[in-house]
Amino acid sequence: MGVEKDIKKEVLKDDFPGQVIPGGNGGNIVVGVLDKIINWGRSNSLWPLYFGTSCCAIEMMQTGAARHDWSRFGFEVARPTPRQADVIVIAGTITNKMAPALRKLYDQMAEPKYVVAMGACAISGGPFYYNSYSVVRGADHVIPVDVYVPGCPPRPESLLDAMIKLQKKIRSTKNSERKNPIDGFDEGK
Amino acid sequence: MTTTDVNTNLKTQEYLINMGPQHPAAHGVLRLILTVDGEIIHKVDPDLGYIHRSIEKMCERDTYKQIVHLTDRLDYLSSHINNEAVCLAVENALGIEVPDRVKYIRTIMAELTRLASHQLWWGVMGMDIGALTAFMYAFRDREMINDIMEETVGARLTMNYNIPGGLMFDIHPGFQKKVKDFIKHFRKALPEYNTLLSDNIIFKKRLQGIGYISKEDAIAYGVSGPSARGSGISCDVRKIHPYSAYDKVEFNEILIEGGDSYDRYMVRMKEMEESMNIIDQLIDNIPEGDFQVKTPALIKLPKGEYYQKVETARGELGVFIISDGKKSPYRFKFRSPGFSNLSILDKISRGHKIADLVAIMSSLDFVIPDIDR
Amino acid sequence: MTRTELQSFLTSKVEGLEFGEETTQYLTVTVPREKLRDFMFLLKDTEELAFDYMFSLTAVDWFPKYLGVVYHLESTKYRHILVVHVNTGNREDDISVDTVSDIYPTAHFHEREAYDLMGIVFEGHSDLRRLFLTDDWVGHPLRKDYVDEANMIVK
Amino acid sequence: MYDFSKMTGAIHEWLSSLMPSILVTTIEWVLIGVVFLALFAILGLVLVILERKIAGFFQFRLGPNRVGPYGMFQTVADTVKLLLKELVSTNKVDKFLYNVAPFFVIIAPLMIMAVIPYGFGLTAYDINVGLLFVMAVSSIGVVGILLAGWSSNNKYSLIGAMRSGAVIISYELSMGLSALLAIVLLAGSLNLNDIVMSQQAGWWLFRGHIPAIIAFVIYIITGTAETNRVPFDLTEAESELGAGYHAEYSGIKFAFFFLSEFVNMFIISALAVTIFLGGWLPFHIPGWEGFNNSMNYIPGPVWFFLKTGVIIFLLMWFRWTFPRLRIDQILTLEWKYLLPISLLNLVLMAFVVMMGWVF
Repeated sequence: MGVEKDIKKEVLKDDFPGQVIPGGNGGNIVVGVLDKIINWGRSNSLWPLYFGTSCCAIEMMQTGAARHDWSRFGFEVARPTPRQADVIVIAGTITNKMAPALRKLYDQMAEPKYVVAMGACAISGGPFYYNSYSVVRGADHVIPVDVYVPGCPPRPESLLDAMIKLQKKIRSTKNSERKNPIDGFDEGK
Repeated sequence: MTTTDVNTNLKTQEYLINMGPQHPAAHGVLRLILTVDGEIIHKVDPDLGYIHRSIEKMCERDTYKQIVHLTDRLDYLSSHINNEAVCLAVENALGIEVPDRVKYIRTIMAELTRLASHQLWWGVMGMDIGALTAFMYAFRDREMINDIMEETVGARLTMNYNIPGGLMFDIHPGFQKKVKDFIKHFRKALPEYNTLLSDNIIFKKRLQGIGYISKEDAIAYGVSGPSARGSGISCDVRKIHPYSAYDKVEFNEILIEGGDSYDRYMVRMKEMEESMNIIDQLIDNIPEGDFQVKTPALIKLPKGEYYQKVETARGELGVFIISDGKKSPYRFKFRSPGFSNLSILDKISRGHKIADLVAIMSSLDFVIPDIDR
Repeated sequence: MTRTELQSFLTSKVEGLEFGEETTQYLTVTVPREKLRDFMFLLKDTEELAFDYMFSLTAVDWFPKYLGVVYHLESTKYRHILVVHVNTGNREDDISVDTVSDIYPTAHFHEREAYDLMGIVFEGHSDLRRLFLTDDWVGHPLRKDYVDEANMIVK
Repeated sequence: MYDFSKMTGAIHEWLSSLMPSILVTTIEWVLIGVVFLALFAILGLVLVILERKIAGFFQFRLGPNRVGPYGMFQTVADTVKLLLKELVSTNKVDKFLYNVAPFFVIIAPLMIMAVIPYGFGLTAYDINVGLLFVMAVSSIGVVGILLAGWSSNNKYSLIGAMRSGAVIISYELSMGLSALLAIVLLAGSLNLNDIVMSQQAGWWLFRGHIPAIIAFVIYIITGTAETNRVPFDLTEAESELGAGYHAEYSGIKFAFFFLSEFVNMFIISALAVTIFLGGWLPFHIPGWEGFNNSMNYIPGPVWFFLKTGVIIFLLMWFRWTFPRLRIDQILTLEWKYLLPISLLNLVLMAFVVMMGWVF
């Protein structure tokens, strides 16, 4: 959207001297309402992909279990295949051997996709930061992460909180300006 | 029904299936390369290391007190017992005798951990076989243990409660009552488990006769824990080389002679009852006293080799320390129960179907970070 | 069998054994490399010994002399424990030890692990590949002189 | 009993008075199409949320309760999301078959829905071989599953699809041959409306003696297998095959598979109701005239959906209770137990009908 506006300004400059005030045909409202509907759907239907590697996976299961029950928010449809999942909850340590598989899974997921890094290991390598020869120091070395949940392992409540934060993040996106988070990731942007 | 007769005139082709490293039944990140013909498995080749976190290397640079927290992350379902193994090894090497109070509390906590682990295993086993509700039943009861842990230790899963020389801090005043409440509840809940799964005809059919381990094989492959006791081998470290307060309690070592998946399942189910019996005997008799012995801030083990066995929920965990007299060990080795149990997977799953492999893996109860270390 | 009985029994059967000090936790014996397989067969098949359960196999880097393997054996019948040490020639090129994976099948995986992390070559092992690390990994990380500047943040 | 054909007839006459007959037919087709598509979509939405709520009920959970009142709009949100999800596929898929497979899966239940009587005179396509049509068309669905598994170029999908093919084709035998034919013997017609009308004196489940009960039990078992639900869900057995035959589908294509599973469940239940439980006929107890008369005031479609709901609840109960069978056990169950039993049952039923032992 932003790009389009700029182009218009430039073209019109020669014909109409002075400032051009954009909008006014109702287009923004339509886009805004559409955005709201889309974001409402996307934020309320986050289907996680099974990705538990170690201890945090147990707390993730605990979150799905009766007491914490993330099905209340509609997160319980855990998909075993990346093609149908919306959010990948990285629960546990990522090792150098696992990293390509994680990247592959992420690439296989359909847009829009989100990533929650759960636990110290997924954030920074956690207890395995020093002296370990095989641990990736943080999942964001491999794929772009949306929400980080600290803890070793985090309590189920923290994971729920993270998922609600992710919902908020989704609700605040403008879909016309949204870019694929992986774009430029490999180049370090 | 171990193998299916295939018309030999029919030409079939073997193909490879890559199961994992992220697979719902892999209980983590185990990768199995299956050679299958149709659905019948000809070969299982485990590819490990997807969660190999170099814990043994890290131990060589940590002090003994720091090492304890790494063991939580090995077999995270029996984290307390892992801690205990390291602490016992260090205490024995230093010749420290811990007070009885510590021994009692350690034993109670270890049995609670074992219960929690077996509950989770039961739920996940149900899920693997396709009964999704079992999972929720198990986690309902597991939450109660987690509450006790949290109140006493401060963590739900990775407890880090043991330190060389005793415990990190004393138990919570309401600990005994809470544990008793839980035991009372779980004695009622365990029959529900049996109604839901153990007595279900489909469940029985899925497990009986699947994944047979003979007595000789189990010993030769180093299978330990409930998986070996399902083949009738007496291998309970708590009985054979008692540690902590296990020599002060009466309990049965569950032995079932059958050797198939259902027997391994039943061993664990009965072990839960035994764990409750052990806790019952100890919970009211926790002696007064200190909860730790003073140890030097920087422990240095005398030069030599030390080995300590404990019985985790999955089997025999060994801690092997080679010390050169410095503040960190020269070599630190974990003999993880899952690693040896995994080595028999190829042998027992040949000729079975893919669905059986899932059942067999469940019945052997793997925790992959424990295998990979 | 008690510790002393075990020691005297083994000395009478095999020559060239070196026993560890009296103070060690279990009876420890160092076997010459050439005699390892014969010794293991003896341990497993002799009626009085019946060491049928190998519960641990550890690779050790005795820097800077040689690499070593430590076998922990137990008899499920008599419940006595024996620790067997065996050492390679040096740390660089003479790093092979005979396999025991056909005697104790559990050693199959343990030997692959030892090969992967410590680089000990087990002669006669049917399937000696890396187990934990990727195939293109350089070096053996559990060795004392292992350095990996990219992956290891040393504290 | 209100005859819905009067209402539809009135609409038809009103349209005919306005425009030529070709146009009328076209408009009616479109109208019926729209109604059925709407029904299809609503069924999907309702059944999915129902399943998740019932799962919660069986598992001491609450189930979805944040999106809309009592979480009722949860599935709407899911649909919005699935519609807008990227459609990804690998390079190596068989493009044509891959894209066509979801339509096979979704068209079969849609076609069957046309012949089911929802009320008195409320059938879109009232043909005299209704039951035969149902059996024939329901086999098309499995073609879609096989195609999906084959064209995805994924071994898990292929195994899932092959399992599905084996299961559905075998279970169709018991279902059609015996469970349904047994009642056809009683009713003397293949027309679903006639079968419903023949139950005015009492539902076949109760009137048909023991053979009818056996037929009903077999029908429920085979019906569960036909819909690939637990304990027969090895098509997509999560713990074994990941997602099974639809592992490579995303977005709306996956939604088709997902929806069709639930609509198939509705159809299986609707057929059970039509054939064994008196379709849209109200619940009557012989001799209780007042009760029976008051029951008559509840319209037929309400009865129909109520009874269907009960059967659907039963199927969901299975799903959240039973473990999964293995492929060879499933086939053993069918070929060694269900098929002989149901054939015997058919003979028994013929005998019952011949002797006139029907209540």
